[in-house]
Amino acid sequence: MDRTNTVIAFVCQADKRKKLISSLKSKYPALRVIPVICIGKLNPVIIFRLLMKEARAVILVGCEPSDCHFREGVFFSERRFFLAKEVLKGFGLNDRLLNIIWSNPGKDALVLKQFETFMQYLKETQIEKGA
Amino acid sequence: MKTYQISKSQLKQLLEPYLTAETQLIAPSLNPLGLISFNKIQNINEIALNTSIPLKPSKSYLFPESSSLVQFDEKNPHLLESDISQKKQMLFGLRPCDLAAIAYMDSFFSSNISDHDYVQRRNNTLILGVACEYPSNACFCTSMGIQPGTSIHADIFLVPSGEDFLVEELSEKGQEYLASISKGWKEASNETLATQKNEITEKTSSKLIEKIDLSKIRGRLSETYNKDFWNKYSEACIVCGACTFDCPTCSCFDMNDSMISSSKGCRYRSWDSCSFADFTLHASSHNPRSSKLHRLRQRILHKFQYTVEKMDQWSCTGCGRCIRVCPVGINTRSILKDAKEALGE
Amino acid sequence: MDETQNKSLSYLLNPAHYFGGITFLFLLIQVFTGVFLFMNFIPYVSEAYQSLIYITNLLPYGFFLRTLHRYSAFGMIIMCILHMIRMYTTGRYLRPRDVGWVTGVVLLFITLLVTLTGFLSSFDGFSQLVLNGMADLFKIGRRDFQSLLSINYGLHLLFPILIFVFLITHFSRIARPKVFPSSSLSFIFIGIMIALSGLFPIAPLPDSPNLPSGDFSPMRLFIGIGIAFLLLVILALLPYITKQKRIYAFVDEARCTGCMYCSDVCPKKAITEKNITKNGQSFQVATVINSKCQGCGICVGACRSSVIQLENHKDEILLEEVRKVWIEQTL
Amino acid sequence: MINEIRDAIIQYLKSVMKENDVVLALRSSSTPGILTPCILRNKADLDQIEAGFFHLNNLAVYLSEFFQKENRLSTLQGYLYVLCKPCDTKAVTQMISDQQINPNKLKLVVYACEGMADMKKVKNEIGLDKDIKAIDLHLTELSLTLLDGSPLSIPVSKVISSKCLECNKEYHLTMSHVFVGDEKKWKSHPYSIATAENKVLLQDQKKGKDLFDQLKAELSACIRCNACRNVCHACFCSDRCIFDKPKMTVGFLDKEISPIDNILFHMIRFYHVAPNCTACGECERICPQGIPLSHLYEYFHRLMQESLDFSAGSSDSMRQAMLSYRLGEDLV
Repeated sequence: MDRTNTVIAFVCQADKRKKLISSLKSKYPALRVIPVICIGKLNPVIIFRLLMKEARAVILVGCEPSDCHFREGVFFSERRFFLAKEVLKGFGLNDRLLNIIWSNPGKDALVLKQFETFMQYLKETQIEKGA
Repeated sequence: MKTYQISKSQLKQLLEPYLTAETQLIAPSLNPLGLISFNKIQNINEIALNTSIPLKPSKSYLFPESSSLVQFDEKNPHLLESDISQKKQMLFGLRPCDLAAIAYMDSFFSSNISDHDYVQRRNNTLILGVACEYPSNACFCTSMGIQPGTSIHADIFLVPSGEDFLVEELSEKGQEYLASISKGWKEASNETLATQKNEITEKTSSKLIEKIDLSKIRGRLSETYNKDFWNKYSEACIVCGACTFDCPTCSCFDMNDSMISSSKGCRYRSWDSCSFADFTLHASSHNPRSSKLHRLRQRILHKFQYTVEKMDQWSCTGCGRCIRVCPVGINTRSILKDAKEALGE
Repeated sequence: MDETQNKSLSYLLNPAHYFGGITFLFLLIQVFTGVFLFMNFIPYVSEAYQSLIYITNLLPYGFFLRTLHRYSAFGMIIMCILHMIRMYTTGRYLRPRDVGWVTGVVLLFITLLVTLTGFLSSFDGFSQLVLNGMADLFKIGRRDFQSLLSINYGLHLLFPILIFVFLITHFSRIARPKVFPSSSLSFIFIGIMIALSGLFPIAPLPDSPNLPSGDFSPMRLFIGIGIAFLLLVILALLPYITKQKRIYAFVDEARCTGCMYCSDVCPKKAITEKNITKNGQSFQVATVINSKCQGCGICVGACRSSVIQLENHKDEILLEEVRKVWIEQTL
Repeated sequence: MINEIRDAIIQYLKSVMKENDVVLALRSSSTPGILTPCILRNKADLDQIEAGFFHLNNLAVYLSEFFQKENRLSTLQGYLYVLCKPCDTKAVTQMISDQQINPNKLKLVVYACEGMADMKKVKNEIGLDKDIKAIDLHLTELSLTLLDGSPLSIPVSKVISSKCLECNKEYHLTMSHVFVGDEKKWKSHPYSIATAENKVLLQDQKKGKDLFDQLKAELSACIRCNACRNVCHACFCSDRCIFDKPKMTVGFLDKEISPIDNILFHMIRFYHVAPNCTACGECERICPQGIPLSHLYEYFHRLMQESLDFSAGSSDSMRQAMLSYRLGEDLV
């Protein structure tokens, strides 16, 4: 298994979302699930390093901005991830490789569907990031 | 040692053998970003000889920016020796200041403890020097006792005279290489070579902006340790490291592990600079050279004092790159002049 | 217990998520049925029992209201206890959610008192026995304990108001209070209640209250209330007793540049600036107030030179986790 | 050579400088055409000050030395006068809003700047084989004497830096400052030939793979000398940078110098700098390898203005873009 086409999913631990996502591991061998307290904690510097070296795509699953346990914490990280995606675009990388899925307790089905479409997209597009 | 006189067309014959697949010819040429630099040459007419020396020295072909020394894998613990490219290479178009720098690097890397990585690359390299006719306004090689027209540190040394080149063999490697290709070349007498060399030396050193007589302060620079002329420069310095990375004799490196997985990785060595913040950072987070003054003074004293004490030679060849590259215009020559004045010379 | 329920029922139907909501639903049933009972109940010593008979025997659906009132009282207590157990098991009682826990315990205590006063004010056999006991204790004649009865009834009306007061603080501590259970769940529970009170109504009352024999010394009642109070006090102090493994952020002051990005971003305003002096010069650096910090780590995301880190969740460890997870897969 | 702006500045500073005030300005270094920042403490040295066409440096980066960093002079009793071009004032304002400088000990000396030289263009004019021995400005002509003594004169319009051609000749400062020179006359004829809005950037012409390949080729020349990081006023944690993390705490960013690591370095640097970059162009000017960093900072500067309508350095109280949010903007 070539390590550069792994997909790393950082999942916010609220509402036992980790179980939801890790149930997908059996379906996608390249998926790695890492629980974090809140995706606001993720410094995009780590995401850049992972995208350039360890992983092919990074998925962040976190609470919707209005629904985050830490109230306005995720608003700031929403702007940060926007800038992270723009930096990827500015450098010519495919900014869809950093995929952010907002979810809240009621939307588990929607989260799974977004996950599926993203993994499908990854299958079709071959690795063109030249990593 | 014989000397030949060859025309421009025969120069192609001299460089041709190194244009094959397994060998590479490195010479100054215009790079895509619009600067003159040492690049791999595809065909001969890319070479740009009539320019001042490239801003980035050819150091990265002998002592690369970062090279992986050892690869290791914890699961089956054996050290894979990283394969240094066995490519034979020719460095062409080096001026006397660069040649003296390579001589210093040779003595540095293969003195009592020889550096395997450097020595192997150096043995694969044939060095062709050229007399310098186009100095930059930062050059001060004459103050460091180097004549722009001649050098003894190359394998083969070319002296341009009008349209032709005088080719002088300086080492067995050069002689052996020339023997294999110099069929039908016209020999030239040593006198014409010597006069041509002196003529070039006069012409170029007249173009230099100034010549500083450093003989009196050789080895006495450490007395200027606490003088306050250093503040004038360290206040302007932004400790960036461009001067050290573009200096042909700066040989400091840093060792690190780049882990691919928690058990596999490689230990690589990459350039480091005494201006960087973590160059002398101790594990206790104490840094003996924390301020900019310490770092700037260390760079100058290493070049003009500590190598004189240890190896009895300057480790600066006056190529002027640190002056041309400095974003804030710190001039090593004016530091030396201030030091002379501070020592009362 | 939590995981299995999540898997079996979808999120909306799973009662475990709405214990609190169901308790509130029962409270509303109580208030709704209580208003009707209040209209027909006369709290005088002489007419109390008669009005009770009127409600259960004569008033159309009167017996239904009373049984519903009684059963949802039991339902409310059971759901409240289940809600507390779930909060305890999922660790939602620890600091900073302790205020919600304490008000919850107080609410439970008041509910118990309401049910007690409810039984006493119904003035049937059992309640008269207790009231007689109380009268002896307070040395007033057994006949005229009208004052006791009206106090009891008054309390029975006052306590629900108290409950609502505490509920306001209880709900305000939750970011998005799910006050009402999901519509499907509430219909289910109302249906159960109606079915129960329809199938097993309270037996119609005999004409005169049959006084059970023997005396009932109120001391046991007061001791019971005392013990319950003590238990609940211990329960209330639980979050402060348990040793909490809390995660704080901490700042490596040697490398902090004092730009205060972290304090702008902190949702709990737990980071302030502080001036430290090092060899004679004063710096501004960030510092974390541990009591306010909730360990969310959003400051870690905002810090440029990754100077602020959560205690044992450093960024470097995150990378090790990536590699560890990678190893697990290949083995 | 008469340079009336410089004399006006020196004359103003001489009149206003008190006992332990300090002046941060530029003076000539012995390399022709390049000025060296200097800290002048007494009136006698004021005559060394240079300004005008060769004022290339943005002195804002030294200010954090005065207030926050290790070897600082924050034991400064008097005032600090800083010689600023109008476009450098944005950098100072941004550093104040990032709490790297406290403005009450600071006084800016802004002057009527008619544009600055672009030494790369001067070098192209001379040719690669010759070099400058001395350089001077006579009104609209640059008069040079080359190494072999031959004189050469180049019109200023040929070597003025492209940044100045877009200068709309305005600046906004709330802190205490003084304007040397005739402000109305200076504002009367802005250059602004190519206004910033309709500038076509590399990211507009190329997308995806070939943009990545071009940037990768350019950035592979990078030797990671950190000059662009240390000269940038927005990269204010210069000696506590995430790339300088001491070995004991395992820094997760390697110091390897390879095309991929260079891209990672510049990606992270521009991610950090994008909100407070004022597009002063210093990083491209001083890059020893001549890497055209304007391809990157122009894109992020425009991005900040268009999508978050935040222009760095516009006000010293408003915090940078990443520290505020608007409800319902759902950017991602």
